[in-house]
Amino acid sequence: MRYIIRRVLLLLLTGWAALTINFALPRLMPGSPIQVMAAKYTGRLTPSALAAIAQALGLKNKQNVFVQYWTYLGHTLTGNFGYSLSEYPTKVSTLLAQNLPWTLGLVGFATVVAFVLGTFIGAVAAWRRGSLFDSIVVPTGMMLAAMPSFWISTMAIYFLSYKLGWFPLFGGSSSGSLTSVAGLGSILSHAALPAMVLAVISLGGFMLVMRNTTVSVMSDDYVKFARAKGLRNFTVASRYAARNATLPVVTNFALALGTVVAGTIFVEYVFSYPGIANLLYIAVTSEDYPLMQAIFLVIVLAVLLANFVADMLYVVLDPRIRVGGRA
Amino acid sequence: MKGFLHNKKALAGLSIIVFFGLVALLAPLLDPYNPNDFNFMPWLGPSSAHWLGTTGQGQDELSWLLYSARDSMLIALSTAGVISVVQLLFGIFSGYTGGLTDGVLSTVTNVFLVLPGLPLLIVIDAYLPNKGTVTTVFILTITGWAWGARVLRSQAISLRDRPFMEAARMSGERRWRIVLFNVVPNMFGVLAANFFGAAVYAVLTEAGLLFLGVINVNTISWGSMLYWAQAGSAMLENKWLPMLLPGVCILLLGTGFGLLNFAVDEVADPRLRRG
Amino acid sequence: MKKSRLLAVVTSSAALSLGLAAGPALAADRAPAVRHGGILHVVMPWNNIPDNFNPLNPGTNGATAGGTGSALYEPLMYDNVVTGKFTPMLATNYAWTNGGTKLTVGIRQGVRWSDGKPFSARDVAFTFNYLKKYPALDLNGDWKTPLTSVRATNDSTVVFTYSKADSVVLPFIMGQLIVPQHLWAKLTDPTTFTNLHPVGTGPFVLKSWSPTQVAYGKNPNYWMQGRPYVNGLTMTAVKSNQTAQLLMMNGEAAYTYDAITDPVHTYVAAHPAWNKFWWPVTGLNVLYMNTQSGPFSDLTLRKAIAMTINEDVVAQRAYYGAIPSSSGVGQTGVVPGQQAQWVPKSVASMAPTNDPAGALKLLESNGYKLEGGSLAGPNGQALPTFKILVGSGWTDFISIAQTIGQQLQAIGIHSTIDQEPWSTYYGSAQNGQYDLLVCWSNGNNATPYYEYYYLLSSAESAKPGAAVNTNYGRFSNNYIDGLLSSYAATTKFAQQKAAMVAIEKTMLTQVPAIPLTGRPNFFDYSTRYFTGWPSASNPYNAGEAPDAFNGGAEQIYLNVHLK
Amino acid sequence: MVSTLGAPGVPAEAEAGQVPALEVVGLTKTYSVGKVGKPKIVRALTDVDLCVARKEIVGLVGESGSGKSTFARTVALLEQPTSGTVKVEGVAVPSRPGSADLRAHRRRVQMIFQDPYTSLDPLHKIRYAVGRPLESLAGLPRALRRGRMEQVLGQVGLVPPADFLNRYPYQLSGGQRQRVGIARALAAEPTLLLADEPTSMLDVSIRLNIMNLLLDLRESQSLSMLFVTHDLAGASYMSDRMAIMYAGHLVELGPSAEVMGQPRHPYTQLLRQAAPDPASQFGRDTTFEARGDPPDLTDLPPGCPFAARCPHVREDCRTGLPTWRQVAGGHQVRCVLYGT
Repeated sequence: MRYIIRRVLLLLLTGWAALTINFALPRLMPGSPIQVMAAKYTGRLTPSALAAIAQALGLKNKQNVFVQYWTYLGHTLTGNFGYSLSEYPTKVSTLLAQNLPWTLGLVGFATVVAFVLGTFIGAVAAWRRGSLFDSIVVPTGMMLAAMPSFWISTMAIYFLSYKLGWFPLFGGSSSGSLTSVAGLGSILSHAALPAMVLAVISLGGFMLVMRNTTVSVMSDDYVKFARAKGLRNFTVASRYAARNATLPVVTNFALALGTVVAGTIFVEYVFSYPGIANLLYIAVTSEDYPLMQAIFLVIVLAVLLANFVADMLYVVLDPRIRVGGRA
Repeated sequence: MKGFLHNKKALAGLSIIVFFGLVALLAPLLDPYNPNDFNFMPWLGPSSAHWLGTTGQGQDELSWLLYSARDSMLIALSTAGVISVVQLLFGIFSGYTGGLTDGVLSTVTNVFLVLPGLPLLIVIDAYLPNKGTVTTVFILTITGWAWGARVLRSQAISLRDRPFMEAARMSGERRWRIVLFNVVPNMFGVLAANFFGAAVYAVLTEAGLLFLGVINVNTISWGSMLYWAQAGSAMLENKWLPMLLPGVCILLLGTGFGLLNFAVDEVADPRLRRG
Repeated sequence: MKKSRLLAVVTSSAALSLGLAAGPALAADRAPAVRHGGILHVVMPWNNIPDNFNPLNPGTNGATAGGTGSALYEPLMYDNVVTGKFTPMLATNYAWTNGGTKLTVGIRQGVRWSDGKPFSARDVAFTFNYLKKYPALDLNGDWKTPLTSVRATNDSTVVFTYSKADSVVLPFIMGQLIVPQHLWAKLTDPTTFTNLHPVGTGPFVLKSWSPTQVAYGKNPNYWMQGRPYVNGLTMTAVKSNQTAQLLMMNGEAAYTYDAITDPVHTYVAAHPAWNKFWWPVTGLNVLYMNTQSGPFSDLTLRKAIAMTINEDVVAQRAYYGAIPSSSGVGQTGVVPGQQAQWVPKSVASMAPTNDPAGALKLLESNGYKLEGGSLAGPNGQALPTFKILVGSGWTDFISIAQTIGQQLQAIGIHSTIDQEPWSTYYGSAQNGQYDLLVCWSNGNNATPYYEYYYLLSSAESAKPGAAVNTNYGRFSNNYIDGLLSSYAATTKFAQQKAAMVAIEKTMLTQVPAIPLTGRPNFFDYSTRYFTGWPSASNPYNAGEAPDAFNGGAEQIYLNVHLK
Repeated sequence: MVSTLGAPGVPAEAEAGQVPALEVVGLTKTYSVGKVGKPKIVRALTDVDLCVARKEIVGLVGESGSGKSTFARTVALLEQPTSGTVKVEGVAVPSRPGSADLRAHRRRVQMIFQDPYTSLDPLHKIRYAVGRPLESLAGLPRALRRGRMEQVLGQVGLVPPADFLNRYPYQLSGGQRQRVGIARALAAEPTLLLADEPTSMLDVSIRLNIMNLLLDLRESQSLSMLFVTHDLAGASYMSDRMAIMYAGHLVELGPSAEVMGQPRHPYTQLLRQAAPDPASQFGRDTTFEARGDPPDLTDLPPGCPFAARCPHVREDCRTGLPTWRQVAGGHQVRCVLYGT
């Protein structure tokens, strides 16, 4: 119980700190969105147009920073993120609602595939330690983990989409209506390549972590004992070794979410995918504070919650923690 | 150390790093042209004068490719170095010292772990006025130190409770000397593994930032080569070499550092050691 | 904008009266057989298409969601900056009277809003008075000029009254998009109003919207008989330039506005018979130097730099020859399309040539010295390594900076490239925090007046430390200011030209800034399924973007038809 | 020095006016654990008095968690005492020692650690472990250090000493490592050695060797020693006097033969039953048959700490802590069963 309370407190503290950094960062950025806009229109907007835009965006009235902070906290808690500056006057919440499902689908699919495939391959490699299979898996995993996501995306588009024409070149779908059968097919065909790329680049990490934790677990006495007892290899592997090795992999997974987002930015950017990661890149480069803050917040909360769930999972799976605390 | 050299992964990783290290050192001698020379026709195909052809900017591709090893090695080693120092200090102050310091520092790590790194990088970069190597190392450090710091912290905590620390105190050792001669050397294995891990991170992330055009794309590097290939529509010009090769180099260098990371882990953790 | 402008009777311009006489410049009218039908696909590197079709809303996509200003709503007249012609749309004619303080505009009759309600001059007057009420909507700054009132005297006439004559407001008045009074009068907060069910006078009506695609169908009530020829229009947002380009190459879209890299060898080469581009130059890319303080306040150094830079090489590197350089007579800052009319032979003969050796001689005769590959100033101290400021991610500007940097080494000037995010870049430009700056010029128009005004006028400069509007080089010269005033003070072409010629000469002798290359509209099109596009030989518009809000793209929608 | 009843730790020699090697009076050590705002106090040591005379070996015996190691570590100043005084050769240790005080203290008091496998830094050679105290405590000039290192290694039976200087801990056996640990402690020539279960991690066959080595060193180096152990038989083999500790309290103190032959405190009797034959049994781990568990140190009852487990428990045991009672010459016990 003490452990759970400590975790909840930590969750709240980290959440608050992230919120505050989130608030401070854009305000530390140089320049203003108006200058971004002026630059974007490269002389095609007259100075009076810029002045009119600044007024409409509410960028002229400067509030006290503490008042802003207070308002920001209040708005964040109520989910009111205001208007996007780069897509004015679209509401930030509208943009989130439009873009979030795409990323969830893409990342969800890719991560589940990578997780299942990666842990399986990792476990087998650990079990057949030193075999040819293992000696292929480790360097391959290493290479996958060192794969620049933007590069593999670009190459995939060049060869598979552009040269061979197997996949669409860009975007989330080509049909206006997303609910029809054709729309669904279009969504799937558009998601296939970016999802595969994402899965491939996250596969390596899962493979290696699973392999190493399984190898460690297998040197533990109870696994040695189970093997000595003459239990069938498969039984030992699945019942004892794999189950105990999965725990650290799961917690790792929760923390790795933040890294997955980084990979997703590149993939969505290269594929022009209509997801939240690409939106974040756009928000950052166009200094769209409200949008940037909201997406940051969504990601931070997702990672925090995933960590919290993983911590709670630990409590359920590892009784030692319920008694004491972790060092 | 001996075990390390007998480790195949370590040898493979070391060979890759040494190879790129040599290319980096000898680049001025190996380069057929100055990579900053824009005076050739753009988008020439491979020929005897330009083995890999020219860029859309009129530079010799091969010269660029070779010279880029410098940037990546420099960024990888200096970032990994700075990150290691930060992590070490963190490990000592948070893990070894403990107490309130530990509480504060641990919270800081947790915050950095959940903040999305890449966007944070872009935002911080936008804030910094000078866009040099130092800036790049700085922002890579800010967003890259937290992972390994946790590992070093728990290593320091476990060291703190080892009896030889008390034996050292009984021998009349001063605190700083214990830290320097007992704590730090015993963290070295983890530190080395983290160092190589940070190098992989630095190589990949710097290339990614260059590809997005966020940091100075006039650097002669693989990431900027990809940036210019993309910006110059190499794909539509049917020039795939300038897209393929820099990526392969990044991949290889990353794999090299990754293998070293893995090997150090294996040597340092007896449970992962073979046989 | 404190400018004194005197009466300018624009109807005196031969070009304009021609445009009026011809009615809407519908070049395809002469085509023997025009096929109706088909859907025109437009693609743009937008992030999203906002679900908002508010033509008065500033937003950030150039004012409105895709197509709002070109498919749904119309201006009074379309101002073609390439030809200088006005194409009547909702207005049919205009006249300046009362010494240039009264503008009377005739409003087209028989026009209906797409909901069937009749359109009249009252809608026009309503729209302008609405802008007065909500300054945030006044994108053209119409009410920042000496405009005092806008009234509809009857259903077909609107009268604009000015407190003093101002000849240069006409393009802005004519370009204003008009909204229906019967719907907009009810709005409480038009600045955040999301116009989900747009009702306009334009050739199309909204059919469907998604964040990545909008579809438009024909407006059954459209006033121009038989137009548009096409049945509908789609606009697709694809996030990246490269994707837009790919779709154009594959013939999946027929119209985009995109600065394609090396268009001849990529886009055109894919299907030379169909894939075309027309990039009419309407502005400039300029190398700005801070003339207010620092080493560049010395004319000798500015001149030497201008002589050393080879603009032809710069244009080739940055734009692969798709955009003309500003070498030779282009150094006056007059864009190529205007040169025949505004640059006399006497100025053309002064056109400088690229001459690094001469530049070095000039420097040395003025006390500079080249020592060990580095240039030392008259005070004997070596010049510092200059930073060339560009925006990050703008590959053309970065290429320009690279090329200039390399060329300047010939006279011992060393430089690095300072690549900043957009806002920092623009902020530094405005605050004078740069050594050398590659940036655009402002004031694209049919005459060089606005170009010069924004580039050189003291009114657009500022004291050291203060931010300037558009005169990034901070050049300040009473002589130039006088010439600009004299241009506005007269309506006679000869006198206006004399003022421009004097400024052109000053550009060449004082080098307040160095024009590098033209800055065009990046109009790309495909003739695979559709024909009737604007081009250099048929410039019925200036190659505007689909999201332009001056009716430029509308001219395309009205003119293209199936092959 | 007052009467034996008032100061139970004082051996006969001290009464004769000789300054003891170690004199501890009223030593208490508490830790604060648990949540902020609601801390719990763990009483590891409660009011412990103990003296070790010159060249005397005192065995401190108790089960794990009884506070015996804490006592040694507090005397070594690895822990700060909460209250009480510690005097070494009659010199009181400052209550807030500075680093110079600490070094002066460690010059005289050294410690042998329990686990020879973790008490040597695996990355440093033996030379480092034995040499460092010579520099930082003894301040021996560099030229003399090597000779002293070899000398001290020879004293603990690591011969030839020169061979061992350049070895790493992993190249030594457990017994050899413990000898290095003893050499490290001896290097700065202390007068008092605190041996914290120095043999418990070693093979049974080696334990006796190490014990004999310590006994020899007492003679040759004129050392006083506190021998901390949970092994009654081992303690009686080693020590002149034995002190029995339970839950942070000393409960019985006397000459080894007395305590072994006639244990008085019920707890000592319990220990004694678990180790029947002292002659053959030292070295074997002894286990206790006890009714109940050792008390929770955060929640000590007001009376005798052993009351909960004591077969002879009486009503007055639970109300107040029994005073020390003299049962024979130098043999004292803290139990109500024995008359005042």
